[in-house]
Amino acid sequence: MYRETQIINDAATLPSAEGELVINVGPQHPATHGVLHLVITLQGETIQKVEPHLGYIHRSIEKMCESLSYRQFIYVTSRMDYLSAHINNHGCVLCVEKGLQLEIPPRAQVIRVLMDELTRIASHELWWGAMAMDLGAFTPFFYAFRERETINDIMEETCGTRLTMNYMVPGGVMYDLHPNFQKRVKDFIQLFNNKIDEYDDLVTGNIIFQNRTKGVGVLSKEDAISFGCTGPVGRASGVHCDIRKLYPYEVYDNLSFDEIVETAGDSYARYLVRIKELRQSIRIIEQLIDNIPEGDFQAKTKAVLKLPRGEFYSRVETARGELGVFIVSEGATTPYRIKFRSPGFSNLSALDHMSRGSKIGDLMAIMGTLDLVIPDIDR
Amino acid sequence: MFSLEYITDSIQHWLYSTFNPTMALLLECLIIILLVTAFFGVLGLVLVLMERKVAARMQIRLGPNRVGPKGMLQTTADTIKLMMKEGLTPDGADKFLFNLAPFIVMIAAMLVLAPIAFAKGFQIWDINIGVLYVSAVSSVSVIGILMAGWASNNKYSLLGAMRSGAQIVSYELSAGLSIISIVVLSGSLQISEIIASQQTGWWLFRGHIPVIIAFVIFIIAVTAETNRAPFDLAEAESELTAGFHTEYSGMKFALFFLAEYINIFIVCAIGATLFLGGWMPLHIGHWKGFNHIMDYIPSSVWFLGKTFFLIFLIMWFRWTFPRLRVDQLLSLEWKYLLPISMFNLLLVTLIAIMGWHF
Amino acid sequence: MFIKDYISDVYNAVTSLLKGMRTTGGYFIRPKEIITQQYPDNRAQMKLPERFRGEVVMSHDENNEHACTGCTACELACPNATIKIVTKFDTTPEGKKKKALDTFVYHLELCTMCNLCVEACPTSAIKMAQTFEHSVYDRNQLLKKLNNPGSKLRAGVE
Amino acid sequence: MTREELKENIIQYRPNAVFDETGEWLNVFIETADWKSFAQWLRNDVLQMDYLFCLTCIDWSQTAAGKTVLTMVYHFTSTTFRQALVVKVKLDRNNPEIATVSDIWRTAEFHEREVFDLFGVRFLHHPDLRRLVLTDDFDGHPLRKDFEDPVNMIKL
Repeated sequence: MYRETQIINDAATLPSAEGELVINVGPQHPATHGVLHLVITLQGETIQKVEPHLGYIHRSIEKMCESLSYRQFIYVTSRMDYLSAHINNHGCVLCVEKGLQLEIPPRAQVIRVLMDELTRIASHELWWGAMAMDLGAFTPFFYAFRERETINDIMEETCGTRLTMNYMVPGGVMYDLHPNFQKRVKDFIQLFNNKIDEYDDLVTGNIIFQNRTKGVGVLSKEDAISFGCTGPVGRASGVHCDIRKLYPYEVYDNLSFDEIVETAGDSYARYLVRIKELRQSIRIIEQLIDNIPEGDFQAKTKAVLKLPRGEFYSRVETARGELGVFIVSEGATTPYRIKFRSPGFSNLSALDHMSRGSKIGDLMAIMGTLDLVIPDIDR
Repeated sequence: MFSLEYITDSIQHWLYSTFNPTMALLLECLIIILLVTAFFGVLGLVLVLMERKVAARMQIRLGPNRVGPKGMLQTTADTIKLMMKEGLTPDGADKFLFNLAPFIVMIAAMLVLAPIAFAKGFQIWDINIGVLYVSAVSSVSVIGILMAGWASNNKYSLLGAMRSGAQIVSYELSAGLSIISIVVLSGSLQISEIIASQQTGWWLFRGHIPVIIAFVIFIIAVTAETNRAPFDLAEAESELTAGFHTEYSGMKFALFFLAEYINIFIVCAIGATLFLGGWMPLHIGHWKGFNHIMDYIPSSVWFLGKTFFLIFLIMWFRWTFPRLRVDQLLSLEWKYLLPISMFNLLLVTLIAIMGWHF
Repeated sequence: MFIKDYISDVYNAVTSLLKGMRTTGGYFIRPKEIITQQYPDNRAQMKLPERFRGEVVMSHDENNEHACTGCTACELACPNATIKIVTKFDTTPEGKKKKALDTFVYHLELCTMCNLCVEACPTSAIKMAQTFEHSVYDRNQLLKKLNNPGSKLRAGVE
Repeated sequence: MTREELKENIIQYRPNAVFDETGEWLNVFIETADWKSFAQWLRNDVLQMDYLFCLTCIDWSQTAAGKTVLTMVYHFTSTTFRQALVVKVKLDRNNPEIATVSDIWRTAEFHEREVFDLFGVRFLHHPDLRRLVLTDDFDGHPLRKDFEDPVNMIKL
């Protein structure tokens, strides 16, 4: 088996036709935002083939979780998609709660949704800055970080950490909201509404940016479904795949917000979906911030959690798409098998299909708008 | 009116009266070489610092502020660091060309400095084909870039160099055409005469809209020619890591870096000379008093002020715009800039022939 | 018609570029909006929120007494084996032998600040401190003993 | 489409299908030999299961029931009917082989490579079956329950 794979591997990295050039993009490259390794075959500047090589930060989180208890494994999942750590944790606690058939207090549900949406904004902000940097504009990065810092400060005050919060616990959240939380979130909304128009001036309306992204990396609706593309990538191709709308969890079914769907399927559509989602997330936060119900922030749970024998699957919408948590329990205190269906993994698999025939510069635009987070892909 | 002319004249007078003519000429050359080299060093440091400060202000940061007062010595420290670094040469590289390339780029940048008038009567070589010389010599640097890209034996470098070649060759055209429109108006290729022709007003203001269009095209074209963002495809950090100078380190990298900034200075100086009147003070029609006050500002300040304004403009572009794609870069030149500047040249010629300018 | 489209294209392109330049230029002339924090200089004003998780510490009162009974709940809760509790047997005044804390070993280098140990502690003996400057030159310095030498269990804590 | 309709449709196509209805979604057990044709039917016929949202494998070797069993688990849903279906295929742990579905659902290409890498399941006719996350010369399949790596795995 090993010998066979070796031969295939060599054949894949050698130029197969006259005039082809094979370039390694990554694992250390300014545009891959992490340790993604792409082997691209070029004909001049035109891309013939993109072949992702994964595994540079594969930590086998699924294997690690098999030896951690149901309280402990949640913190590890923050390290998968570290930009939407809250939402990853949310998916896990939802799955554990499904197994335990726990009823979550309404206050905890609202807090969870608020945190999810703040995380989504923070994640999209970082994406916006990093994507603009991929396309050669450096300044948006700093503007994006200004708003993101505010969210991080809010998180720091309530959850204790800035990036990998581990704030969700089975049965609710770890602590109650900080007394300043509501005021600071309102301040943030005001700051954000003042600054969001700048984003449009600086990037969205920019003619160079539009030319760089329109018609680049087109993914048709059928292909998007077939490749399992979810989140903004799927929605930009016209697939209705927002888990918050399709399979509402927590309080999402009581909220009014729009599922942003574009039909073009190109990089610009993906960009627009995320920019519009920022405003929808703000809308959700505005609805909830004054209506946080009083009550417990955590349901009563046993000290040692044991899931009944069976299989449990929960789906949540992270900033990048659909995260599935699949727990197989044998009735012990640790999961027998756990599988994370991460959105980035499926989105990345469409990269080759999307970038064939485009230029190197387009590859950066496509990767930028796919919003890849490498630990999410490698797990 | 304060002028450097007296100083340069008196130095020349003293040299020729003390030594024999050959010796005096040699000494003059030596002084100029020293001056130019020192000027290069200082200019590089100042421009890099300026870029970092401008970028920082636009990006709501502070920028360098630790080394020296307000971070003034940051670039000096960086230069010392670069000088002390080991200059690596990759194993598969063509050693001779690899080491030669940064010097070619640097020498090309230095040569263009010759006909630029820094102040009234302060010019190294007032050659009678000054503008032609500038556009001819400035395109030599592309050879250095191609050489660097090829000799590095690195695919990123090669791609960057190829892009750079295509880019400089195409943008030379529209830069040249907009230079020609000023030549048509002033009727001379000599830098000093072009400046003298702007005695009554800068061409930018005298030449109606066509000259403004030519100015805009000139700025775009020279931004592309100096490989600056949004046309920095040859370096294209997020695509080609560092483009043609991926493999360079230490002082050889510093030479590329320095040459980039010197080139910016030169093209902006040319722009200031052609469109904004070089060292000529701002004169407005018949406002005698105003004109008189303007005359009191030294000519070197006028020249440097205009040049640095243009440099700021180019930096402003860099820190605002995303990068173009390589095919868009070429279609911008061939589909938009070149037709517009050709048509524009016709208009300018018409204005010049009919004498419609102010 | 073609000429009109061409000109409007150029016009729209230029205005979109100028809009972007207005944004960055606006920040250039408004240095008040600079958000840089000059970290080591602003240590005095910097105040971290009380929930910030910097490292696990054990609180001792003025009599050098802590509240840790050595029950190892934190050790069990920790996902990374960051905490190791060494217990000893004390003799109470009545002459009975009783398990007590000997050393609370804390590996800061393994800790992910997940707060599970603090949540698990039944006597609130440990808490999170707001320190964050943990870098040291030797990894061994990150191995900490949280209970002070000579400290003992506060009376009344079970 | 309700769960009952879904079940009826499957029974019509394959009367001897084995179901498990304890979980959230309908589970169907399929024989290895039938898998490919069943997958094609799922995708193209009445059910229109065009979205394969999760593909994984479970190693049952630590349970009493399945010393030599690996189970492939496919989670499907249809973007038209929105009814999820779980398909399970039992494999022989010592010689796990199954037909690929990467030609039907493109997302399976990567997911199957991952399963091949971490479980050692061979997908027949897969266009590019190589290790995905581990190096090509890696020995063993880490997500199998008997995988031991004394150097890198720390027992808590």
